[in-house]
Amino acid sequence: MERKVITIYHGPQHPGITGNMSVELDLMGETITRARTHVGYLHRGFEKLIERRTIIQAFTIVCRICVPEPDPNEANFALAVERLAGIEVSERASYIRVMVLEMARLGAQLLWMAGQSGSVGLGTVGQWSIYDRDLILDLFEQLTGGRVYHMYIYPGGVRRELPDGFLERLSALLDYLQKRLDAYDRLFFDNASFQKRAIGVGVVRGEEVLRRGFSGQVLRGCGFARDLRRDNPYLLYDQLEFDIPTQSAGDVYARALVRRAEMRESIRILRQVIAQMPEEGAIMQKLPKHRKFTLPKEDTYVAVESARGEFGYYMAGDGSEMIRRMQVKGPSLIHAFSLLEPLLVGEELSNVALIMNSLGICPPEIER
Amino acid sequence: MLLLDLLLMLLIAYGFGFLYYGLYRNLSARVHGRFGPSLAQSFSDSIKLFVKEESTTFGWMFYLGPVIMASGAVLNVLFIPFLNQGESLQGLSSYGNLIVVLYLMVLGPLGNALGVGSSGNPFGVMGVTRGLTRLLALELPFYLAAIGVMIDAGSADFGIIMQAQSTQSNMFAHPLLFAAAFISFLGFMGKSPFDVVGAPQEVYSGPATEFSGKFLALLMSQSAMFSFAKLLLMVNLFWGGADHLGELVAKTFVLFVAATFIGSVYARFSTVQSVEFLIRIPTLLGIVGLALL
Amino acid sequence: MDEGFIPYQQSLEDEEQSIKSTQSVIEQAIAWFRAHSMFVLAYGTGCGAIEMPPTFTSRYDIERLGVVGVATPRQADILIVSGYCSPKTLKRVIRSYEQMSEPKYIIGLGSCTINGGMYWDSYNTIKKLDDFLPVDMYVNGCMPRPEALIEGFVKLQEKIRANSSEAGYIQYRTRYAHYRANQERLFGTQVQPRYEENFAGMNL
Amino acid sequence: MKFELKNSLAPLSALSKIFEHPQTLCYPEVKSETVSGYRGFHINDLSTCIGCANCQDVCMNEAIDMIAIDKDKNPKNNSGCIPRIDYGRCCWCSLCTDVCPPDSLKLESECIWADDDANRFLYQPKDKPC
Repeated sequence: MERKVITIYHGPQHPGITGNMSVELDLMGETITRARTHVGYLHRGFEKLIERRTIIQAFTIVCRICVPEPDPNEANFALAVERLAGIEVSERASYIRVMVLEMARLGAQLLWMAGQSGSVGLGTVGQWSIYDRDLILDLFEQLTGGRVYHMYIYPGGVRRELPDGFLERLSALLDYLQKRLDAYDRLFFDNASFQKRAIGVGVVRGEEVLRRGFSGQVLRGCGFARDLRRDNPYLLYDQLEFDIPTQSAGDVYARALVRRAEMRESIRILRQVIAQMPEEGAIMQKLPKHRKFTLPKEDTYVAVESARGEFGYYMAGDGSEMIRRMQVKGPSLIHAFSLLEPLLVGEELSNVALIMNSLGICPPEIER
Repeated sequence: MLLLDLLLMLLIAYGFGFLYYGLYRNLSARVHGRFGPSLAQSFSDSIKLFVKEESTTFGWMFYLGPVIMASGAVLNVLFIPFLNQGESLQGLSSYGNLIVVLYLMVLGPLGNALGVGSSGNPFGVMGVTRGLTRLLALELPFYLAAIGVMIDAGSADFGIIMQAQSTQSNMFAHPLLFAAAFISFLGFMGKSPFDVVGAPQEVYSGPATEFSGKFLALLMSQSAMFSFAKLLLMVNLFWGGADHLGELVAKTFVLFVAATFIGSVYARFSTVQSVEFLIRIPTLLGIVGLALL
Repeated sequence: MDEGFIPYQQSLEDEEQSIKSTQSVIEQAIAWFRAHSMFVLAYGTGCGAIEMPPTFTSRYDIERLGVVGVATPRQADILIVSGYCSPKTLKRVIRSYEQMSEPKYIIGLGSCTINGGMYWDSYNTIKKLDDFLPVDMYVNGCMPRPEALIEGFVKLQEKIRANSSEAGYIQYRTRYAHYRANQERLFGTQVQPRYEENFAGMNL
Repeated sequence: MKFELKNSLAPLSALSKIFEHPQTLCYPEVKSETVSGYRGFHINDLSTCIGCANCQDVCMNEAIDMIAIDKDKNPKNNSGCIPRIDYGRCCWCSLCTDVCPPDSLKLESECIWADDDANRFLYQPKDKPC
């Protein structure tokens, strides 16, 4: 008997999609026979806009490339400009940068937890974890003056001195979060109903992941301990102690467990940063004036480990005050096309949101 | 006199249904750590929906769906006695029995399937398919429990079933049957982990996807009344009914709070998983419970 | 020269008083219920989507005001356009708006909906949302804080209760030719069916 | 997968939350305390503004226009113009305040504004000394 195939669009306006994108699904009953990712809903032409702005002006726009976790973009941009222009950053500024990056990572993981639990209808976790993320954003507000877009990590250092008593407040928040993580374990990660949904779903095979350029939790969920903070250290990560958690199953649940362990590692790194932060030191290098700041005719590639995988910038200067070319490589592009499309085939419709969230697909960075 | 009684029953079911829905929103908000809306929020919602313009048309079959659902809920309320003694609030229970009520419980979802099918929305159809699949799995343990209760009381009549529990309620006399019925009751109430029908992350609002305005208000009213009917049914079958209105409110409230809290801490099963779960665990409990009778 | 935002709050309140006196009691009651029960379709067109979760969850809990999110346009009263729109998104936004039943309102979240925001010189975003759809309330900021979004809802409540003919959905019916012309200019030949057909039989 | 009773019952511990007081900030009734250094609306100290248009030059969104004012409050203001900000463009990056030579342009912590008319978002910074 021939069964009818219906085609539906999962998104862009859909509660189960991770942002403004859509997945075209061919369904036979509730089983997916073909999946195609559609993007283009968010394209703003960042890379072109950056070519029209001076270096200082372009700095404000890069954080908009990834909304849930803007700071890796700022760090990437600053690192690339510093490498091209030959600027050295003070140790204190580097520590502050590591602190900002790890706080942002923690916030992004909490936001991911809300999405992942929402995709299986466990709204309570999301209500709690978004609250806890807000506490991190409150600290960002005091430090940088911005809630979501911090525009804080700047070529040459960071823009503001730490407010009085900031490290104590951060330390208190870490104690609180440490306790909350146990509550999340009970309600979410160890919840039998979540395990029932997540184990054995969206399995990525171990052999292909390295060949196809996946990164982040997809790799670490398959048992590969790859992390740019360890493999290609930037800032001060080679002086800090942390583990790279891995799981071997490669399914949605393995990726969730990797993230659970990463949250604890972030707290561990932040505690070290608080202990080792130098008391004195400049936070900002002397930079040329706005229109005099030029880049030499060279190019470079820098990459940092974001909460979802490798985030890389290619940057080329041409001796002028503008950036000649900038290319952004986020983890979501590869995950949303070459991984998601084959992964969805054969799954049920119920698991689409589950798998998309576990891959950490973030549309704004797919299309810039 | 009977007419007045019936009207009163409907009014109580409607009022308490909405109050409980408001309480549900409030209590789950407390679990989330927030205040939640005011108790009267659902009333405001339904009044607003009743005065909203209606612009979609899919033919009269589409509009028939909510109407059949609402009539199913109304009949359900009328055939279940509110109190276990006295003359008032007995409704039509002397003309029907448990079997009629169990039959009427299926009417709503079937009517919904009729209406949603004519809208042609794939998500609506998918939601209805999920609903009917789940319904089949839900009914098996619930029927087992109901049969057990009927065998125990020797009758399908609500009055006799409640009389039989005057010394010890069925919940303690037959805990396995109660467990089976309670798990499928969670499913009937549309609570997690069995809320696969209208899962927003999967099929938008499921069967309600195409309904707006007055028909959405009708759907909301019927689901409020229907959940009160289900609470009543559980109280009558397993907790020996209620002597007066205060006891009724207390008993339904406890049951309702239990369902709300369980719903807010478990993840949603997929269709296959919930059918598998319902066929396996509560059905097994029901069969063992029947065997122990 | 007035400093800060032009102080017009007083004039708005006076106007509201005068409108209220012309409304009957039933109209006022209906407007009150509409203002206190708002079903929201939160379309995450851009960055603004990131501040929606805190607004709707336990930190700011907008459900206190009777605002609740729904999944489909059919059931929604309010459409939140959260940030810049590329033409491809705008098509879907217009489609969603036209599927909503009246009365319906739009909240434009963030500077991008007001005058282009950061992407004022981008080749792939629209600059003023008001050219294509009637926006009822703009919320200022890049990112707007959750408090700002709540402020937008509170002001929109006042506007709904005033029940004036300035409301966006009435504008969209009466000035449809204007909006349609702008849409056609942007989308070229790939336009959607005319909205007028939906309310052809209605009394305008 | 083996069934574990502990993992099925542990989630119920989350219900202890109902005994805690809700953590919500009730915004319209209760305003959260302002954070010093938050990047909100602009303020401009007219007694020190020199009308140099550095802020206009650095703004990548062209959100700042220099407009003429009737009576010049600062005798050193050679251009006779002061900045006006278009909040339909501004991204609150505070580059304009960084490049301000006399430090007259600042950001205050007030940042909430909603309006139904797009034309009202042209903002004349309040004259507040910083």
